[in-house]
Amino acid sequence: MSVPSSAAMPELKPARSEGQWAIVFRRLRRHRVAMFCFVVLIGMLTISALAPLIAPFERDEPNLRARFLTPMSVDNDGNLRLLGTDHLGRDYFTRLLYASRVSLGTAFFATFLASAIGITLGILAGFFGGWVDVIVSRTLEVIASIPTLVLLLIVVTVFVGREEDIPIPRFVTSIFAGFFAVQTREANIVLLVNIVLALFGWTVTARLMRGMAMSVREHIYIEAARALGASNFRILVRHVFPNSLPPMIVDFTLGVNAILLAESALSFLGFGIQDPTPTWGNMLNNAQNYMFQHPWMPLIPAMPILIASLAVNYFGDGLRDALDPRQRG
Amino acid sequence: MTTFLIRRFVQMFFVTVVAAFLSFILLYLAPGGPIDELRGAQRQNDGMSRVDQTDVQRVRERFELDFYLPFRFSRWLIGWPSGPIFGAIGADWQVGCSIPGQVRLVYPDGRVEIIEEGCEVPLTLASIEDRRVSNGVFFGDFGLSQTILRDRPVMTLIMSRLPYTLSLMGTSILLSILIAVPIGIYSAVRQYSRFDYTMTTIAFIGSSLPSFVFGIFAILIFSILAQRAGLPYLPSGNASGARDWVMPYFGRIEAGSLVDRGLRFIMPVGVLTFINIAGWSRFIRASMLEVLQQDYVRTARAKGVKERMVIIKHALRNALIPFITLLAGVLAALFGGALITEAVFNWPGLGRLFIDALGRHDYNVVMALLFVNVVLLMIGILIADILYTIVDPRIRLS
Amino acid sequence: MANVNREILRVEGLKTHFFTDEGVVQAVDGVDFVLHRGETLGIVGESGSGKSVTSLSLLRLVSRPGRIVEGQLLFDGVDLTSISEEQMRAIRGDRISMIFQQPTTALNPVFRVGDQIIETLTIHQGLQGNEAQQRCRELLTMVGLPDPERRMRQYPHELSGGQCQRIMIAMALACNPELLIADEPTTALDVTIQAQILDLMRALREKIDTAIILITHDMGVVAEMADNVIVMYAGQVVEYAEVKQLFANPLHPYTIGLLNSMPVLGDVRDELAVIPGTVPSLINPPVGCRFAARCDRRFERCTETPPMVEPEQGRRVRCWLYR
Amino acid sequence: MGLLSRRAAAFALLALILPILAACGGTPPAAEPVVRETVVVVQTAEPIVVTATPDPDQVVEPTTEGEPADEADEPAAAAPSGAFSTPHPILSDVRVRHAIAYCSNRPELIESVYPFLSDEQKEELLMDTFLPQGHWALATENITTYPFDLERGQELLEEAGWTGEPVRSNEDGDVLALNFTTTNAQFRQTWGAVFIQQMAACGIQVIPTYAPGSWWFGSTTGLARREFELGAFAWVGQTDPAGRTLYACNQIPLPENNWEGQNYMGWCNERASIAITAANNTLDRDERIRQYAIVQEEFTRDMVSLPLFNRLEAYAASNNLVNFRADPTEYYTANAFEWELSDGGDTVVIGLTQEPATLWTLIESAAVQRVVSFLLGVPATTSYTYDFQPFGLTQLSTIENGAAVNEEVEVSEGDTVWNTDGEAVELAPGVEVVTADGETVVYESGTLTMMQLSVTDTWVEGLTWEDGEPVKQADFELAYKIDCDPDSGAVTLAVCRSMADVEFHDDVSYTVTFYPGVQWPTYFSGLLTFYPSHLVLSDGRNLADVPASEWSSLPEVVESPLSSGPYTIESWDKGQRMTLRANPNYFQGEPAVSTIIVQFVADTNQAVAQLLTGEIDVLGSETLGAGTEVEMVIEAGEAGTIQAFVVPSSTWEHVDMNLYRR
Repeated sequence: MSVPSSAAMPELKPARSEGQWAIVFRRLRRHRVAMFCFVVLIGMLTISALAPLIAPFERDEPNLRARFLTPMSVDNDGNLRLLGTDHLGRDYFTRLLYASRVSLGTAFFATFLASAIGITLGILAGFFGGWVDVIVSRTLEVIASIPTLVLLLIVVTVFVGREEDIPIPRFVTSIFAGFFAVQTREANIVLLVNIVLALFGWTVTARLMRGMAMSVREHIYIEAARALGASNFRILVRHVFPNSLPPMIVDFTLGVNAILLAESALSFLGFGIQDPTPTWGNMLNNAQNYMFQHPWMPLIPAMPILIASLAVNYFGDGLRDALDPRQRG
Repeated sequence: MTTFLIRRFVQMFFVTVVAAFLSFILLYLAPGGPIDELRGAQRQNDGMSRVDQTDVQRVRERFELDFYLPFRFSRWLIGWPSGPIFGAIGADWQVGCSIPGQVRLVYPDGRVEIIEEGCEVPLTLASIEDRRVSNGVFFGDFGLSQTILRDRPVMTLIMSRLPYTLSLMGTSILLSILIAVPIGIYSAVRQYSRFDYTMTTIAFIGSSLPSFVFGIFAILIFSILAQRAGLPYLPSGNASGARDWVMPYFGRIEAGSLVDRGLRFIMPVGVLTFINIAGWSRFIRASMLEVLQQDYVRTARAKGVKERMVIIKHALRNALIPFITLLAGVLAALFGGALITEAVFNWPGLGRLFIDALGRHDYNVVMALLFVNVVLLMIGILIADILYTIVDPRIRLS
Repeated sequence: MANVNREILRVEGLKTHFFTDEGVVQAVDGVDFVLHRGETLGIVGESGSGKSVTSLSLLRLVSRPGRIVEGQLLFDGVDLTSISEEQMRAIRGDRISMIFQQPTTALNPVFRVGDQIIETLTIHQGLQGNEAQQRCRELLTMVGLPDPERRMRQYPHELSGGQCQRIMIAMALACNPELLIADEPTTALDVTIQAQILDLMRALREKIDTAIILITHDMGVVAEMADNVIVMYAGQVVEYAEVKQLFANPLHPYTIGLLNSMPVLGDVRDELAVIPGTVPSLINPPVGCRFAARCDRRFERCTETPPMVEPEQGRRVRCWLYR
Repeated sequence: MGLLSRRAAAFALLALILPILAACGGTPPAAEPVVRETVVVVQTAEPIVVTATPDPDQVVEPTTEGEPADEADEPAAAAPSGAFSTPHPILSDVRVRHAIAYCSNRPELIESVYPFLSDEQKEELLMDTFLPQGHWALATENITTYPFDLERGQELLEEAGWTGEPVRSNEDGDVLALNFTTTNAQFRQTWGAVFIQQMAACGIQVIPTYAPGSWWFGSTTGLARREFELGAFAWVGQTDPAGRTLYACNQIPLPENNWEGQNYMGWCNERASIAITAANNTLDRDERIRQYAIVQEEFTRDMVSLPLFNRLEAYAASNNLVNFRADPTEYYTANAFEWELSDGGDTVVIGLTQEPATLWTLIESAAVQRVVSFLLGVPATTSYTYDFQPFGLTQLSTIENGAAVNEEVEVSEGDTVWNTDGEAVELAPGVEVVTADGETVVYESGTLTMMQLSVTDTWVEGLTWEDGEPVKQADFELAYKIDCDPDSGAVTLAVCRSMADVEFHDDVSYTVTFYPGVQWPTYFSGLLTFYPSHLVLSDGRNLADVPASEWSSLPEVVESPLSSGPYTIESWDKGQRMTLRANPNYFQGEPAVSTIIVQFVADTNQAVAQLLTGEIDVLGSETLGAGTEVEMVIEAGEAGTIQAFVVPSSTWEHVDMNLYRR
């Protein structure tokens, strides 16, 4: 006795001719702050990708006669030091460029890895339930019950210095070295830190995904799909995963932020990726040793961390708004 | 309810033991440690302090390194094995190795290598009868500190730091809640207002830099630079002054007085609160936004409920439900302290103790702190679950 | 018009727009009607036609970014658009109350239903304690909930959808409102419960002399309940008629379409006749007749904006066909 | 539930085991037939000399100057058996090592870490051998020096067959690239970066690894396993040069000897090896100087370890503190009883990075503990400026002044002697000892002539405890009893075990007679100490009656010990500070500064901040370190905010070159 209408849609939703993603993109495009931040992020990624081309100096080239130069000063050879120099007279601007590659690369790669682990385990746990769920959930609880920083500390102490013993295929290391613009030898430890961060960063994603998968499982169309003879795997890939994607994307942006910070915190405690491989975190940590004499120093590496992190946060925020089905317009 | 509690306790028990065992293994796996330190001390020695096998053995004994790991763990956990069972059974059962055996491997190509393998002198139940052993963590005995406060009970050590961590964390958590909740609410109610944008930016900045950055900049600005400028300044660290000091315009401040302690409290609490507010206000805001869109809020308005009451009574109560999950960790945080902030401000709390213990291989102290942390976290989660059922009638413990 | 002096609500030129990033959504774009005491007015239309926004506008509950941009809402001679928020609040729940579509979500999950009813009584009538409890029990009994004592102590999730809707009705009627707005009160319920709720509402209408605005997309409900009907399409009123007239002789092609899509008992058609197309975007509504694109009787004139005409006494339609 | 949890545990364990397996090295050794022999465990941490000493003929450093080494081309042929027998393809060539030495500009390295020093000051830090400038055993003749000489270095490399730009390579196309391993301390990273640049200027590619100290100095990792090509670290120089375990042939860590020894380079120069052993087997200072000269001559010629420079140490004290004394080989609190405050103040606050674990000196040797213990006790001697001065003793108990006697004694089978492993054993066939004429022999039968040392320490009169009780003979007896009891928790008992007899004469003196063969180089610096035998514990027991095993947990011993030093413990707020008051009964008179507060500040930045804001008066080198803070302290000193003391420390940086590959 009712008029067939698009009852499930909110009142003012305009024509549904657009796909859901198109709507999201349209909304996101109009979110000015988010778009600005997106542009900033892309800009940072581009610059970091082009680091070797842009960098005015050698990454590790010290100049003992040009130490602690303040930004915009000119060194004894008449070269402009855009952002000054560090305690060895290495060019801050150059190192920041290379560092952005490692830091951003790590942030994105480790988060990606963590998300992959978290999504897989979360889906498996939520979808199959039973003993799979128990294993995943308990592992999660155990990992989550020990403070992350502590775990990281212990694990990094165990492995750093032995990274050559870790059986990572050479080609992986080479790819990494290329990706992060570091020497192959340095790539080992970068990769290690990435893996460690990922191994302890998946719990939130997994928990979220587990919940999503459970609710999606209950959803009617899964039943329908199963009735049509779809295999478990097919259901997972075709239904559960896409439906859980939007919150995952938001979670991803949060993860990127968290890893950026975790990397710096590790460096602060003297672990993590080591000089001379520059990262924003270890540059910041080095700089803070000199802050009483040169208070501007920690600001230089802190800025990109702040900017990248703000951009990621704002972008994630905008994305969340855009993905929110209740959001009007 | 009872079944739930029983099941939960069993679960908590297993998670706690597994987590403890895992940390235990990791801890002993970490490089460094007493034997390394001993050998380090021996480096380039003058002969008089030379360390020989019996010295090594004594250190191994003191740190219980001569036990096999599972026994070491069970001694820590329940104080067993502490000798032959009922004084007689299993006197020759091997639970460890006093002196590891050495095996010389001769390879066909003539290479020779000596490796440690097997056991030269086994550690039997009978031989550990005289050893000092704690009653086991399970019975509330955390044993003795090994390096931080050598041979004194870990409990003494923890109790000496606990008040500082509790006051620091308690105050900052309380302040954070008191500030973050209204900010979150107001941001949500006035979504996209100038206030909201400002708060969002501040919150993002708070979560965009590692905490030590705020700490060192606070010290730089409020202590060093302020003092250099002759302005009233905040002491850079410690929980109380070692002696009286003079603050410009205010005069003499007595060491250990309330004013002294209060001034030293400001920066660490401020930094921690700032960071907490950053995260929590966003959380409350998101949760509140979600709730404000709910039908029952509209119903409340349609009933003629005052807007203030709509927010405070109808929306907030619902918005705070997910916040409970966040607060589940508070109990553990209260105890665990803030690792980095305590270190930066030289706050004599448990967080700093933890880092110190980790660095100096005081396994008993590290494990005690980790263990209590895990237990408190579990309790926190349990309380949160129970709290849920109180706050949200839809949830039942089953 | 016999009951001129019994007029309770006069809506004139109501326009409620939503100011979104994408543009101004003209959700309600010129709605006029008059409502008398004791009268039941049905508002029908598809989703997105603006009927719910109209009802929320009456209570000034349109949330940002929407706002009433034009028009008068004369309630008992007072223009609701010009009074203060505090005055408006005093009217809500007291003289005008509302029932929502999803009874289960419209009740606050963390409070006992009794308390939620009593809250209304406390706000508007100052009832407290036993007095309020007593009144609450009466209300629950009135809406046909047995064992009111127990119900009062229950939480919404412990009740079925129908029971929740009864609670909602009890809450809405707590202060004997002069106007009751029911926004799809039965949509979320299953069919047997729907009938019960409608019966209840009918019974209560007899009992307390209140005007009702019944918003629904269900023509059956309208037929059963309403005295007069407004058909809305794309933010505008396209037809106004007495209910019998409307069913007997619908004028606007959209109304005709709506009626055709209504299943008839005993009819075993696989599919109902569906009006092709969708409601147009309200950001840039089409020039001329807004229904033109979907109308099977459109002609050149439809590109011009049709005025409201009154082809018969008490009957209005917005269509060039009746010019 | 139980079952499921077991599964969870198994899963967790699996997750844990995987990385462990990974850490243990991916590739297990090929499954070759291996002969297993069980080795008798040697009771010392010294190398297994008899069974595992590499044959000198095979392992002796194969090259001398002017004789090019071609092992790089045919390593297999020249390889003796055993691990680390493959000469390093690059570093085994002495010309390359010399080139590295010539290519390194050490003043520039110093400049990188201590830019504020004048050229003369930098000169003072430079080291040419393994002894610092001014050390009594430093050789000046016959040693090879390596001033910075880029051309010379490049010539040597060309000569050795390494050519090309920018990175040299040899005929086979092998690149002249070396791994450089050190700790991640910023100080090392700083000069490391410059070192890498200097090598690059010579065409040597140096690839750095900055590992955590826990790995680099771990007992089974890094340095101890010789996992490096070029490795940088520091030794702490001492008044006694020692050095046998660093440079003797039998001190090369190898898998064959269970990695004993500290000759990480694998340097076996027979002449040097004999000389260093001899130098450490005599108490005659002239003879020692002679032997050390030989070692230094060979050491610098072979250039297996490039000495760089002494570090700087900084101390800071507030302006009003008078008589603060900073010294490379003595703690700054050693003269705390002489401190005064020029502005009439009464309190000095000392900042310490760490809290002492205990105040019982016997069981703890950390620097922070020593800093505090100087305030609470009377040391027998002080060790300012690389030498010893009597303090609690009336004089150094040397052979020269007759306080000690080193006599030849005849020993025969059954006598207890001190063997070369540092054990007191009964003389029996097979025991290896050093005879009176300095030769190492394996005893077979008959009698041997060995040196026997006996030392009489005489303490000053008038030592009293804080409660006014004078120090007496029973106090020394108690200290001897406790300190030499294995249950006390003492780190090492080597000295105790070497004592054949102790005779107490009166309240201030005693004679210690060692076993034949014991020749401690620092025998004269006081052998025993004293404990308050009159102390009654809170539980009513007498301290003298408490067994040694309980001492480490007695608050009266470890937390608030009875002081005989210039200060007494008033309170100890765990984790925060210790408050000490001047001791009126101190034998040198009551100190001028009435209160010393020891404040524990873990974080260096925080410590510096407290120094700058005037919360802390004194920061020692253990807090200020050798790195970035030194400059800060100097600047503050120049600005007049504080008194800055910068002294060359006894710690010296060097680069070891591993001559062999595994």
